[in-house]
Amino acid sequence: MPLLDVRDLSVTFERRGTRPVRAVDGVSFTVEPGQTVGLVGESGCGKSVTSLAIMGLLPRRGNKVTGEVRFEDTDLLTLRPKDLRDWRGRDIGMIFQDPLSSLNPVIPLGVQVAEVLERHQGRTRQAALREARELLDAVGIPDPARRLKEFPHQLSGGMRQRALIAIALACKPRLLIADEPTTALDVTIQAQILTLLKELVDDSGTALVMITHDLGVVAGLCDTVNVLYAGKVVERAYRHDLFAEPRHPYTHGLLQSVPRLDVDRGERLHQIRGSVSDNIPWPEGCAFAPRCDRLVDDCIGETVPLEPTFRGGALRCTNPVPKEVAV
Amino acid sequence: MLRVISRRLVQLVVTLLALMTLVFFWLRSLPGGPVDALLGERATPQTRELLTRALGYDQPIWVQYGRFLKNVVTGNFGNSIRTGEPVTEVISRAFPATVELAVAAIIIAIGLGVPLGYLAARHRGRLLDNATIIVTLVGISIPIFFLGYLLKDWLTQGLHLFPPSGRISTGMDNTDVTGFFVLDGLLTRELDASADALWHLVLPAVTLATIPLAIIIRITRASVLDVLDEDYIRTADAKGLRNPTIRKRHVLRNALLPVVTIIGLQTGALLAGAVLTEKVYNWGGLGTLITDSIGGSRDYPVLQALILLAAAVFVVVNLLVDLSYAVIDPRVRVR
Amino acid sequence: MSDALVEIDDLKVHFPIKSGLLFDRTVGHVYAVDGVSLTIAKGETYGLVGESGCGKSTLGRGLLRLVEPTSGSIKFDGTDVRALAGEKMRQFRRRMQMVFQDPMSSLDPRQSVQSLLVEGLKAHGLHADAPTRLKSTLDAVGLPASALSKYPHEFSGGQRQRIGIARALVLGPELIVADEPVSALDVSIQAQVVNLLGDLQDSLGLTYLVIAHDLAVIRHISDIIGVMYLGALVEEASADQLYSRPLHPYTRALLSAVPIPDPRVEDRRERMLLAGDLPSPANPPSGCRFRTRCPWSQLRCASERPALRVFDDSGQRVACHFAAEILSGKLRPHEVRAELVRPDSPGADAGGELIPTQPDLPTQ
Amino acid sequence: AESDRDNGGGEGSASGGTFIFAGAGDPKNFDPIFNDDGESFRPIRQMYDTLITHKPGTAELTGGLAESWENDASGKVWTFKLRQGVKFHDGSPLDAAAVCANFDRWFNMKGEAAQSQMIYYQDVFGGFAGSKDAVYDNCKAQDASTAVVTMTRYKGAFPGAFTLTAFSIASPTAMKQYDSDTVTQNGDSFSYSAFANEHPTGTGAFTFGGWNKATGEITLNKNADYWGDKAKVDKMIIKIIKDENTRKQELRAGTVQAIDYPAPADRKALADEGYKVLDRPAFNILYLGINQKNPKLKDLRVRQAIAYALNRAQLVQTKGPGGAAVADEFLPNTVLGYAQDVQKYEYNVDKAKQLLSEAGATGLTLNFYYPTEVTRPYMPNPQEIFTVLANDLQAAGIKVNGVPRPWNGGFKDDVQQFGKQDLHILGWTGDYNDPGNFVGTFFGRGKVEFGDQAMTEMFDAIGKADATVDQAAKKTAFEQVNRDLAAKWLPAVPIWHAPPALATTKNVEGLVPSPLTAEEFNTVSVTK
Amino acid sequence: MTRALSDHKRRRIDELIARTSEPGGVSLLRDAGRRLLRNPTAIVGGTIILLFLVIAIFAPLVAPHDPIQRFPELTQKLTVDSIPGATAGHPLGSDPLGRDFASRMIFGARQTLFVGVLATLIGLLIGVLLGALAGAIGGWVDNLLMRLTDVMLALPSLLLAITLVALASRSTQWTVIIAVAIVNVPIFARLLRGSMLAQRESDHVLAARALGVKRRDIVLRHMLPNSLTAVIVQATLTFAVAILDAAALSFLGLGDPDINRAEWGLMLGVDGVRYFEVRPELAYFPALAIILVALGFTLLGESIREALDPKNRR
Ligand SMILES: Nc1ncnc2c1ncn2[C@@H]1O[C@H](COP(=O)(O)OP(=O)(O)OP(=O)(O)O)[C@@H](O)[C@H]1O
Ligand SMILES: Nc1ncnc2c1ncn2[C@@H]1O[C@H](COP(=O)(O)OP(=O)(O)OP(=O)(O)O)[C@@H](O)[C@H]1O
Ligand SMILES: [Mg+2]
Ligand SMILES: [Mg+2]
Repeated sequence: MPLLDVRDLSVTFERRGTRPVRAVDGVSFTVEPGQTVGLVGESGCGKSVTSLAIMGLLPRRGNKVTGEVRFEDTDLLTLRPKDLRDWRGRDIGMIFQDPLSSLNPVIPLGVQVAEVLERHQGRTRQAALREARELLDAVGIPDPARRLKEFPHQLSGGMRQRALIAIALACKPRLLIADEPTTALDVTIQAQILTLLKELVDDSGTALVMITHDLGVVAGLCDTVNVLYAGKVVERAYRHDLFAEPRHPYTHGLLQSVPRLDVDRGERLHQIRGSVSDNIPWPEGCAFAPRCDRLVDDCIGETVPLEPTFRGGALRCTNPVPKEVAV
Repeated sequence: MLRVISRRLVQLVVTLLALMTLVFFWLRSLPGGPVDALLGERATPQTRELLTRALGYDQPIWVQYGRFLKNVVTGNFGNSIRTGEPVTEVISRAFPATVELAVAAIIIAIGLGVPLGYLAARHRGRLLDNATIIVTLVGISIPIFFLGYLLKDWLTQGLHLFPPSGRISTGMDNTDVTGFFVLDGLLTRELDASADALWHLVLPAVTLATIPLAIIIRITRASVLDVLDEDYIRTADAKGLRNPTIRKRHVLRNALLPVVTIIGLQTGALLAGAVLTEKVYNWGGLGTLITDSIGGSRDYPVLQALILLAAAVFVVVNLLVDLSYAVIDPRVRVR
Repeated sequence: MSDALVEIDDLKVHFPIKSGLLFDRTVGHVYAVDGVSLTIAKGETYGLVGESGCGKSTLGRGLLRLVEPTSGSIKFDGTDVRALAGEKMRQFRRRMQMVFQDPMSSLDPRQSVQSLLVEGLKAHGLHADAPTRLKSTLDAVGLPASALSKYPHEFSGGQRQRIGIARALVLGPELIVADEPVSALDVSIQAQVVNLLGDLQDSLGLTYLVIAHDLAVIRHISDIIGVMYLGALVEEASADQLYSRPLHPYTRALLSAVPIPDPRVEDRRERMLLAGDLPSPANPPSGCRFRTRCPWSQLRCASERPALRVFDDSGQRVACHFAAEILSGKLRPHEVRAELVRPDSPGADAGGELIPTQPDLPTQ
Repeated sequence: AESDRDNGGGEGSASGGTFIFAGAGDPKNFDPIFNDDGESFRPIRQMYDTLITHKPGTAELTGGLAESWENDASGKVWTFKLRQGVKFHDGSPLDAAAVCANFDRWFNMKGEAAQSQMIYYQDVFGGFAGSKDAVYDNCKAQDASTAVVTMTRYKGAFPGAFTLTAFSIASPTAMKQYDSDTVTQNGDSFSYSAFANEHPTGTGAFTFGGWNKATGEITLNKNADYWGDKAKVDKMIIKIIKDENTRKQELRAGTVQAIDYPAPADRKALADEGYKVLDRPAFNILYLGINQKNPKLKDLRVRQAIAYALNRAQLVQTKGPGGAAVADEFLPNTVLGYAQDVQKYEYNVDKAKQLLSEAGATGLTLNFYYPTEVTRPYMPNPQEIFTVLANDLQAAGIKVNGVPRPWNGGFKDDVQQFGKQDLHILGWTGDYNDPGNFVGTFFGRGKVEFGDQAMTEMFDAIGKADATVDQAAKKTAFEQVNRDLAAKWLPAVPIWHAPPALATTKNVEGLVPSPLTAEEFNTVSVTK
Repeated sequence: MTRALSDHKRRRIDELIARTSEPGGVSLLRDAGRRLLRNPTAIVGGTIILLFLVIAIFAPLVAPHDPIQRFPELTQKLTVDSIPGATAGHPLGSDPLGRDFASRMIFGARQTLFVGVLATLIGLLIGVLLGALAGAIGGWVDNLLMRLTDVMLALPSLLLAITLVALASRSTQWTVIIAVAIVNVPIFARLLRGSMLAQRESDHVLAARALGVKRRDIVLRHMLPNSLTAVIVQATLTFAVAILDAAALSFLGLGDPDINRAEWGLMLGVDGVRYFEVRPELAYFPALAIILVALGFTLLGESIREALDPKNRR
């Protein structure tokens, strides 16, 4: 049984005076215990909204969430907000993109780590602080005893992100959702954090949902990758399959358009026309159609279904890239 | 921190010196002035001449300025033209009255404003929120002296709920220890005097509190809304913390930061409001002193000292606010 | 290699840290750029990489004299740029232009594309043939003519960046300094802009100084790459050479940190993880600036600052005492204990203001 | 605290209770000679006595500390027969020596600072020791109860001026003890002695109980040894409330028992609610001054046109406080020398226009100065009065250019020092019953205020009338002066006599309003 | 390689693209204006102000009488302690001097607008000038000007106004206007300077510099326009404050000394308070008018601020 089973999750934002925005449109995927699943896609494609919907952290007003988010046997979406709080932090941890703004600037780091232990494990402040020190040590923050008393702004970006990880992992959750945890960081720091995440996940058996726009990041980390485009999953595959034989024109184009360090420099990069923001909300057919090189009549009109492929993968395309063309 | 304080204080002194010089020369260039003010309708030209010489106005302006500066540096602001007392005495008597009033007002403004602002933010878009917004808007738009006037007319005349004016009942034997009547009563165990003073304090304080209250409500509301949008609140939610914990630990403290700044800024407004409120309620504080020193009597020595005092109070209060800000916000503290 | 268009020699840009009782006085400096020398040949692209805060932008701005350099010389096509004054400098700007990182904030939100573009022409008295120039420029960057009447906020990120490029291009400059031109763009758009820059260079014979922190992008578009660390160049080589033979430990770490979108490569890759963070440029370490994070650091590194020297006849330059030893494997890496860095306290007790007391009246 | 709040009404007949009176302003100090304003004089009057005083509620003279007084034929020598057994509050006796000590103190006052603050002395006695203008010569104690004051010349102001509160007799012992003569200049003002501030010592019906400046309360205690009618209340508090509105509200709240100067607009409401509104007999004058520095105004016809143009009856009706009356002369009809048959200027616009055109002064534009930031007993609201008068003048074809000036911040300077105005409004409250105190003050000598320094005929007439020792002759002389002022000279247009009022709660008895605003409170009792 | 795409499908795509992208040429201000029109707060505020403006501009047409004329039929019944109420021809009755109160209320809109607008504009002008100088030149000019505003800001606004009025040897309507204006100078100067400085560091100004645009043009075309929005919002809010301050000065007896002038603040602060018991309308009407107008300006200012806030864009 999967640990997390997201079924047909849709999120629509509605605000008076504006037209409704369907930011997430029928997203389904599963996460097995201990597995690392990637959600990749460009800015605005609905990655964050998906993760927030899973956690029940979307703003209370102005949105409609449909579908199911099953965590083991429980549908998180049907839980009362109050009960959901018991799950968050204990069973599911979450890390956000901007490590500075995600930490409360006026509360010492120690308290911010300790409070989650106090909340879910009934620790006293003293015990929680002691444990927090170990946690900080575990995520590689030097001199943790002193850091406990310090405030977020006194730490560097990398350390803040480590602290956030420590908070998310404090109660040894079975699922960790990381929403672009390294985007705000420099490459050398990014490498540190990714390595750390990988080690922690490997050691604790925590399942990880990794959200990023960087295909390189998923390549080294994830077992399964979901590619999102305009609120929909357009392709899902095991990572080796995905990178070896991307079938969706979008995934394919994406992989071709990023310059790579490990291959010789080509003259020109492959490029995808237009931009994502051009077609949200896209009313009919495949949302990628206007940018697609492989556009055919069938792409417009009917909604294109997500068809399963081999090895648990899936594809949403009427005219996918033939297998031999990829590579 | 010490550096910052000393920096501010040096700036204050320079500012005050500049102000003083400005005021001095401006005053000397005006018609009327002390001579006029000291003489009634009955003065003969001889008396006028005598007085001009007695005050040294026949001397060159630089000599006068030098004397003035020397006096001020030694803490001597001269005598009030109106009452003949040393200015420092006049002011130090009025000062506690205004402070008492202002403190009461700010307590009301904060004590009501922060919770109301917070509630409005939590009920964003709903009835309570809209009602609060409308009330604060009207609070800001109403001429404060008129509000005071109405309150007084409604609550002290027909109903006799509150005394119409003054700080304490006439003839009430209050012992003057600190000049804060409510406090004096407590200090000397004269509880009835204390209660009486408190009773006199209610209406003026409410009047004076109107504008700061409205502003604090608005700021609190806006700032709570801002904080609720912050990433760290989302983090706190992601931790599964309970709502009250989030509210107390994460929302309130951050939301108070701008409120604290506003309180500092409101000291100025409070002083200005005090001028009007004190006039309405015959409250013997700095505000009354200001009106008395201008209307009719042109008591320039007092006025001069008052201007300096107002500036000093403003700067010092804001310094205090900054310091308290540093206590709340660690980002400021490090430096 | 053709002849040099830009020659920078020992350029320094130091920002004073000010504080004082009544009047501000300088209590320290941020050594944003601290002695950089480089040459950009005509028609070439020089790529500059480095971590955030290492002084890349400052170098670019110093070169264009958008910030006044503290010392050093800048020669542009034989002209001593630093000696130009006032009006002369202003007119000279036509020849060297800039493209900014954030396409939104670098475009005045109140001006239509047309007036954004014409402005530069007006400044240089070129607006006589504005219509033709605008048209050809828009064509060159691939925007429709209808864009002229629109405002920046009506465009997508990639299109905005095209406007930014058009603005630089319309004056017909020889050098374009592009400060992170693609970092703010989505991956799928990035390629469009990178290609555009390449195409323009081919058709117009432009010279570029491209600044980026993405090594892969830099490598793709640059002929020569300079790697910066804490205000100074630590290595410089041709794009292929740098990748195939990084000499400086920092370059190695940088290269090994870049994720590669290929699981097969990622799974087999050896990582060289750097400890700690970038030290504060207000208070740089003595000697070699990288020594606090360097796994090969030696005693000498603390006392003596390595100069950027030509390593061998490949023209590769490196600023490391032990580049040869590391390359040959004679020197083994050791554990580095990360040093604590306090990012928010440049110059330690430099003092400074408390937060301004008036939220709606911005002080300072 | 020992709350006195409740015995404010004076419940027991055994104790007289407390009488709380709301005054309108701060006193300066309590040394009579250094003061010149009503708010200072109010408490001073209760603590001190003058040699001669007024019959309650009138301006008629009667014996004060002196049981009787005599003037010799030359008018220069004044002999006072002092009351027996009068004691100062400090216990020292009031005798001729003490009286002379007071006169000598004034005359010999040292220092410009002190002298400059003796406004009434300067005015009445002309100058100090060494000055050739000095009126005072010497004072001799003929015996313990007879003081003889000799002047250098006759002055019409006497004996009225002996009633001036400024010339109250203070205890020489106390003055010596508390250093009464030290007046030191400090900055732009002066410091007074402990005598003036903390130990005022006179012979009055009340003794000084203290001045709480923080609450603005002056406490006076009953002087049980008073020589005259002993105070009916045990204690009197003068509570200073500057705002007329607040005074009224305090009266309604019952926290004070009497207020001074209720706003004219409130009189009716207060009376309707059962409060006693006590009108003082009019003893003041508001006038429209005309500055003859302006050549156009030198023409009598123009000045008369101005007088005709003013609808004073309507002004009195619409803006005059209760009991106000149109003034035809510059002194109230109770004062010696009031003529019944002066030329009256009834409101007549046509006449005004006609006079103007006769004088060739059509299209006249005048600068009309009026004070702001002030109310005076004779002028409760200068701005309104100005607006109405200006309106009248405009209607008669005189263009008015209103120039408002703050009372102390330019008005007095501009009007009395520099004479910048063409027209202005100003007035006067009489100090004692003497025509010289009215017309003499205004028109007895050349003043900048009225521009013309050369109206010698007027100055001489007034000077002569003032110097007349015989009262009957003096009366005739001043009647003529008043007739001439109205018909011939018209240096100003008298507007109204507007008595300021007092208001008390129902249970206050015995408060007799004084035309001179010189009420004595020993007769006041507060019943339950 | 790609299969053929039928013409009508191609057209459909273009259509869809056209539909999803905005029509061109919408400037930020227009955009803000649109948002403003959708905001009920702005509409309420705007309507109040519009009404007020119309009344102010057409006062002579709307008002039944001359506001300073005294009417015999009113003065006849007027005494110091009774003021006649509504009679034929005088719907609101008399004021304390026998003038038509209704006309005075109507002309009051004009006079009040005059005081508010002038005080704000003068303050704005001087403030903007100083702020722009400081922001554009920087260096010691900036230092000096900012110390100056420090001094001014150190005094509470009303106190500063009181002082200025007290220090003015002559008090006229202008004294009040100027005093209230000067109080606002440092606020505007600070505001503008602050945002100019922020602009100076911004990328688009840097871009203009890089283009070689002349300094004057940079200041005038880039820094000023972008800084002015904050100032405009502040100015709208300042109207309200200016009107209230003027009323407060009148109440303190330091206001416009010419009581012929029908200005609401003056009418409330002088007549309204003095004759409150005789005829409370004399206070209620001007007070209500002031509250309403102040409210209108505040609402408008707040909603303009909201509309201009980039956070709220789309
Ligand atoms: N609170 C909200 N109200 C309205 N629309 C929203 C809201 N939050 C997100 N959206 C819209 O939902 C879409 C998806 O947003 P989301 O934040 O999930 O993107 P993302 O994939 O995380 O992008 P990024 O990489 O920039 O973080 C966007 O078009 C965004 O505008
Ligand atoms: N105007 C300035 N005043 C003071 N310090 C500055 C200024 N501009 C830049 N700095 C400092 O100089 C250092 C180098 O900044 P620079 O912007 O050149 O870095 P960068 O390499 O471009 O970084 P990034 O990748 O974040 O853009 C930084 O520490 C920065 O804080
Ligand atoms: Mg996101
Ligand atoms: Mg940069």
